[in-house]
Amino acid sequence: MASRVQEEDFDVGAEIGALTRGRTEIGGVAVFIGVVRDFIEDGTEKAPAEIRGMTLEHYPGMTEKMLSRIEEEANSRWPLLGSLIVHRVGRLDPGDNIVLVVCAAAHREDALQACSFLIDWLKTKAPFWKSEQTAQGEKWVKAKESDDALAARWEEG
Amino acid sequence: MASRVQEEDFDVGAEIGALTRGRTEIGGVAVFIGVVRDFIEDGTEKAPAEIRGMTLEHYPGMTEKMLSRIEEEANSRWPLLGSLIVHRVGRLDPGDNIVLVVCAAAHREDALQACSFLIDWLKTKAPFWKSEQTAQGEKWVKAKESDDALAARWEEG
Amino acid sequence: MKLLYFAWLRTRIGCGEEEIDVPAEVATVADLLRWLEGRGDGYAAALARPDLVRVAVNQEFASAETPVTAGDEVALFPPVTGG
Amino acid sequence: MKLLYFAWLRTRIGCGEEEIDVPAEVATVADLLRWLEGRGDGYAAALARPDLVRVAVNQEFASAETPVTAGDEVALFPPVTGG
Repeated sequence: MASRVQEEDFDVGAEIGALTRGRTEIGGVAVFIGVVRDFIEDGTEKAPAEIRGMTLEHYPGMTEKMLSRIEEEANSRWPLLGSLIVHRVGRLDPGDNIVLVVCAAAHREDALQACSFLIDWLKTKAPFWKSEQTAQGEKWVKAKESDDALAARWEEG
Repeated sequence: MASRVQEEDFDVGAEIGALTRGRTEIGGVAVFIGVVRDFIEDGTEKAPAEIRGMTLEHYPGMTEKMLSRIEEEANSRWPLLGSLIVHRVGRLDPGDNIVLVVCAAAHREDALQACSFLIDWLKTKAPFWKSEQTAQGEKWVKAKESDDALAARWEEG
Repeated sequence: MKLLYFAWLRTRIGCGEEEIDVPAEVATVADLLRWLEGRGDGYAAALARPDLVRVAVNQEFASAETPVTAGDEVALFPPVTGG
Repeated sequence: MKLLYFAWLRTRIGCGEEEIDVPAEVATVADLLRWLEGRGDGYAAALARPDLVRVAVNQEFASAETPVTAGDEVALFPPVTGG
């Protein structure tokens, strides 16, 4: 179990390898990689605006705490044999990696569900904010209701 | 869209990179890697038996056809911007990679769902058979009802 | 007819592939399985649990009623266990 | 009290972090937001849409009723958009 916030890019193959190497009790590894898209998909815009770059701000201290807590929650819900969250901050270009989530388990369904859960919760509970650079200038990204709906799937009760 | 059957190992990072590099319309990439576990989890066994290795047999010709068809089905159900299935055959050791599924989409939920669908269908519709080597000798793996149940989630009607 | 056997059907029958002249009265997958069972102990052992035998005709999953003809490629195998 | 502002709350208020002596009658998050709104145009603009303002007290998500005291770290920010 590990989570990191960093400016540098991450190497997906190396991160997965470090988590799984020599761990022969692992049967399945689920991975999600979030990437900077080059268009805004704001429901209110007529045509998608071209994104030239993005800046990710976060709340140092609270971010790390929330990532650990979300990861603990995933590990309490599914029998994971390994998990990792890496989230980048700072200036990013289209095509750049933003976030990496890796979950390893004996059974594929546990790994896949935990991975899906982690990215949904991270999107609504971890203090990161994106601002996008377009030809019209810089603009803070609005939170999406669809993200709340996806995260709510995992609420108990 | 691509699927391959091969004896050689695959490089997860390189495969993901080849699928996504320069594709700035991609927002999320979901990946599943199946790995050889070192114990048998046959519900009828008292204690898990140690697996020393595994041999994967397949039906050349039909396998490739089924993989393409499953991948086409995923692409028809979700708006994917890229997909890949790589399945190994032949002799494998504990910890070795068996299968790689990669799905890229503008939105994370499409990528994650398509990835989950592909691995579920592949497990029940693609002609591969595993035999496991243990101290007690070689034994063909039995199909799991739980795999049928997972695949059935995606049936329509 | 080209017959292919995989996994434990292959090991019980003792070969992976054979060309057989099948009698004219073998018109469906069900007919073929019945006829094969009579070909010897290996076949009988391999086909003893019909619920565990899957069939593909010309590389498409088939049912008991699927027709078979002389030029077909027919494969017999257990439920798949890849992935 | 240590106050932190993120994203557009930071840009509207014009700073990311400040130490403020808050009057004794400010006992909850709701009190604090009301009091901050009166501190100037930047604050009023930042806090004009209370439905878009989230608060954390000592790095834990807080509600309007959450108590605040002089030694606390209180952060104001919009709904999160990472991942």
